[in-house]
Amino acid sequence: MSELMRIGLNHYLVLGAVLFSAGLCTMMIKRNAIGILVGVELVLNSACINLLAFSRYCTGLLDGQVVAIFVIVLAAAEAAVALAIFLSFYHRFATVDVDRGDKLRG
Amino acid sequence: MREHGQPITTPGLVIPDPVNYDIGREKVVETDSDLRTEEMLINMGPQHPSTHGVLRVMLRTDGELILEATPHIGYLHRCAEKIGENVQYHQFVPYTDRFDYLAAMNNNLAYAMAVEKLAGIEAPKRAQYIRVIVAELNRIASHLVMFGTYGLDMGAFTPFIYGFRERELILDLFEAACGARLTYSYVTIGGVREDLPEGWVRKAGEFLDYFQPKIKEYNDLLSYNQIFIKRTANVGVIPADRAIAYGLSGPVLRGSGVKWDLRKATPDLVYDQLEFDICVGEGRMGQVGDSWDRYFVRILEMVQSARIVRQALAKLPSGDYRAKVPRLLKPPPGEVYYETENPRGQLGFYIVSDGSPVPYRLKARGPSFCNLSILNEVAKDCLLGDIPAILGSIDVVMGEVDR
Amino acid sequence: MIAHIDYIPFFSWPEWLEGLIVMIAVYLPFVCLVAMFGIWWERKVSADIQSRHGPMRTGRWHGWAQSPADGLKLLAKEDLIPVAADRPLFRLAPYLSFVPAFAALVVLPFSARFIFVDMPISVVFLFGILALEVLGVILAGWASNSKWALYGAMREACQIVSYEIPLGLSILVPALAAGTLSLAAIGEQQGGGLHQWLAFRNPFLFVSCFVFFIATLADCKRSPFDLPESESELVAGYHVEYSGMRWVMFFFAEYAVMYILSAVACMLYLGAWYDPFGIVLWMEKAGYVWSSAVIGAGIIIVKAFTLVYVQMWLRWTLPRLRIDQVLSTCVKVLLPLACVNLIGAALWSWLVPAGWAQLAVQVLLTVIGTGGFLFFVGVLVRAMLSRRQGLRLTLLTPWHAIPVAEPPPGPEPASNG
Amino acid sequence: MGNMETVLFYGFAATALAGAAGVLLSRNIVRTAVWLLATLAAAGGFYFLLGASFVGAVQLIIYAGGTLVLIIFGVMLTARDPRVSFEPRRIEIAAGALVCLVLAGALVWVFLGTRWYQSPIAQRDGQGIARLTSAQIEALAPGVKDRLTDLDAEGTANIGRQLLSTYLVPFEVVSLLLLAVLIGAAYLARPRVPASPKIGSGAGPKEGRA
Repeated sequence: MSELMRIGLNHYLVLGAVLFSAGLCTMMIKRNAIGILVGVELVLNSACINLLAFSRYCTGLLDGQVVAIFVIVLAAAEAAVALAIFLSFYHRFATVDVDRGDKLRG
Repeated sequence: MREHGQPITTPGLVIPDPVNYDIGREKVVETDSDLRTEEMLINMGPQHPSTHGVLRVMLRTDGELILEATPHIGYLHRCAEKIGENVQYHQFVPYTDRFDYLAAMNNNLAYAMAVEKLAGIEAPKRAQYIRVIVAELNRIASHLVMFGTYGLDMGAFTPFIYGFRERELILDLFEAACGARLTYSYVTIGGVREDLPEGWVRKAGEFLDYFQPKIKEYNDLLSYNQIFIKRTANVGVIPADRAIAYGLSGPVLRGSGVKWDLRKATPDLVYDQLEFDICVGEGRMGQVGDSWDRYFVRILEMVQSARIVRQALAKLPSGDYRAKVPRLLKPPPGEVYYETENPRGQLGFYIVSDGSPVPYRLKARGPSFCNLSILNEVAKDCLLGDIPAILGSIDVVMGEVDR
Repeated sequence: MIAHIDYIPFFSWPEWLEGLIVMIAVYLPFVCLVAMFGIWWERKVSADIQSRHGPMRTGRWHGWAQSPADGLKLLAKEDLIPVAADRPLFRLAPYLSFVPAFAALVVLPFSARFIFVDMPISVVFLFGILALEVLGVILAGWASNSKWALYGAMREACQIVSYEIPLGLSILVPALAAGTLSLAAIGEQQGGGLHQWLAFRNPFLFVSCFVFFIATLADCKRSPFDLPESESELVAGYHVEYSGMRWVMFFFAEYAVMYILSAVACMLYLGAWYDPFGIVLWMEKAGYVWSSAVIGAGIIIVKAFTLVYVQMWLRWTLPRLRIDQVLSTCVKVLLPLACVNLIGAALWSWLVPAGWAQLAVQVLLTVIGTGGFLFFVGVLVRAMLSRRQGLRLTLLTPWHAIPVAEPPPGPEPASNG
Repeated sequence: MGNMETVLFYGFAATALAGAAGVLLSRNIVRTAVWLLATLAAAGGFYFLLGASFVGAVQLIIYAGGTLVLIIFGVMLTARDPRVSFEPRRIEIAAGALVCLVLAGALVWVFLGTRWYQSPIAQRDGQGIARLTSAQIEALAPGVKDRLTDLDAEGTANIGRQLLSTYLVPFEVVSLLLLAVLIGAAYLARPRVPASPKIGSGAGPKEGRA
């Protein structure tokens, strides 16, 4: 019990793993492109949590924080591009259902 | 159902040219098969703060972009013209108040002049001067409302209060003259209903002394405000030829640079004895005929109207204020069409008499109705925020559109 | 209030409990008071600008009780939720809008002693929290399932996301000059009189102050950037379907954010809790700890409300911009200006040594700033005096004062139907 | 009574997991985004708990204030899809759930089974960061000693220093990437047709007659 109450690295790692799986599952089941994007965000967040947890409990240096900032910035960039693609996709196919976008016609 | 992924192909659309409508030569527009915009239909009105009453405009939008704005009217229809065929000539005067309720004096005037022409009556000189005075004061009052509400449409709240503050003083004058503050029925067939009360002339002069410097204040507050100019200049441009083709009149027509004013073109009453200028849009802030021009023509007209009133007050003769008109007026059989320059344009009455006490046919040409017809053409490919700018600068009164 | 609590990970139980009590007992009433006073004051300011009186009846003295009375009325009002609305989101949205405004206040110092949570990065945290407010607005617009509300939400999203960039850059400029991201630490550097205020430190900070203020106008949806709720276009925008207490939440959030951003502007640029003459700093140094803290808190509240007044003044004077103009103002004017300010301020602190040149620039900017401020105060006073005259409206002779003369000669009217 | 960190951790964990579950199970895409907000906010809380308050604030600003707004914005722009609810097939759900459960189990098993390296800098007491004694600092490897940082007050400044020294190349690459994204997103989302179709589809009048 005291193991559970005293927050340590493992707590964060387990949490990150669960969030990661949830994100992955979201990416797998959702057919709405934006839903998939949301799943990606979940995965990235779980990675961030891991980075910061390792940074705090293992190295004690700031590298984890710096990389986490990179991740957050890149996630924003990725969301912007993904949404632009979805909009383009939507204009062409009138849907954001990714299963419909398998035509490969230019 | 089309197969998924196929582009929607809209069949060729037929668009009648609203002016040169020629059934044999319809214009067919082929739509681009790649055209796929996210369109949304929005109902602007009949309850909407900037449609100035119960106008309903269907907006077909692509995001903030307006593709088409179709006005739908009739929410204030009260069968005024049909009523006109069932009441006696004198009795129709109060109905004209309800046409353009912001300029009831001018409505009364147009109707009275039409009936007078039909029945061959001439109003006495004093009555003519009084008519000019009240008509021009009402023009100022009406333009003040436009000034205020246009500011409101553009998101500036304060001009509204300022405009109404000054309008209140005009209404006080009218109340003193005829007892009413909105629906006057003051100008009647043969003259005016009552003579001006004692001290009215002096008080009207005092009002002008107070009012004339205020116009600079309006210009400082709204007309020359950079944001206001950005919102209205180059927005809703009506070129002169389109304005004429659509039969626009009043400040909307003059805003497009057309120097046409019935008070100068066919001077009735005593307008030919008074000095004033026709104000036209000059495109000072953008193109000729943009919303700013239409707005500013009204500001300039207030200056001119004040000038007219001052002259008329000085020249006001004594004498009868009303000609002898039988209570049961039976004009000789015939027809008449008479137009006067209202604050919103040319209000015309077409009256057919069969010699009986009631008109055989009474038809009105409402300036707001005709001016509104250009909305469809102007409010195209503009932004949602431009709709109030265009609508407000056309300045319709729904009572007159729907009648 | 507590002097100095370290930030969250190092809370221990009693301190945490104390913090909760302070939140509920001090900050919540403070937010509500600010909002209610702001609403009442806005009505009075607008009335003053428009030659009216505004609320005068409720509570005898200038209608001071108008806001509480409105609150009671709104509490009793039916809470309407449109049938087609997304009910959970519709309910959630007002809280999402109000809570960030409330939470942001926590890191806002009132004076050197009155700091509830002192974070080393409080200014970043504050804007992080305030960034959540936009989600409440967007969700409200979406959940209402009304096209007008949706338009409001879309406009809000565009506007806030764009204006956060110049806003963030304008925060960096004073942070750069002060060398810290802590609001309290930035504030502490501005004590020694007017010329020490960060806005007057160098020309870039001076310009940046205006950029920041304009961006805050857009951030709290104040005129001329009030597009998300522009009534002449969108009826009421994102809160068109709201009524009763939920609507009040949006209103409270708006006024709370107005106050918070104004207070932040004071912290960052306008001398924080210090007076223009260095008296509070002298008191702090002389050991009058509590009295200087109380006076400092009073000073920053007065300063913040002065800026709130400017916001109101602008709202009741200016028309509204169009959405494309709003965005182009951001991208073409504010953003380049903010970038230039940031680079310029960095270069300035690198190149200009602290010496007579720096001091001369400070004094010059102080004179310009003070002159501008006094000019506008003069304009206001003049306008106020002329409005007083206008209100009397003795311009026209009253009817009873006009002597009755003989009626003009003329025959009786023929008939008087 | 457990300490504050424990309580906050479990609070945030509950929020994050609830959010993740909501994301996974919600059918409505806007609600999915709102659930994501819960997870993002809770993740921000974790960052604060982990002593990375700057990253936490950045998370709030960029993720919650920027990315999520962008996502909801995208949802609104594409929400007029006739197939609003995208019902996944049962087999898809089953496969997804299976894969993810297996993956989660494997990850947890690996994580819990590993003995992670713990640097002396990271040793701390329950209440916060232990300040190292000068003797301990002397004992550190030279490479680590140069980059020795605290995780609190000076952390933000050190993040900045690291960004412009150790991580300068990634920093520049990211800035280039952001520029490319800016241009690319604008290019991708540009209107394909001139935004002024002058055709009347007849929708307006028809609607009016109805």
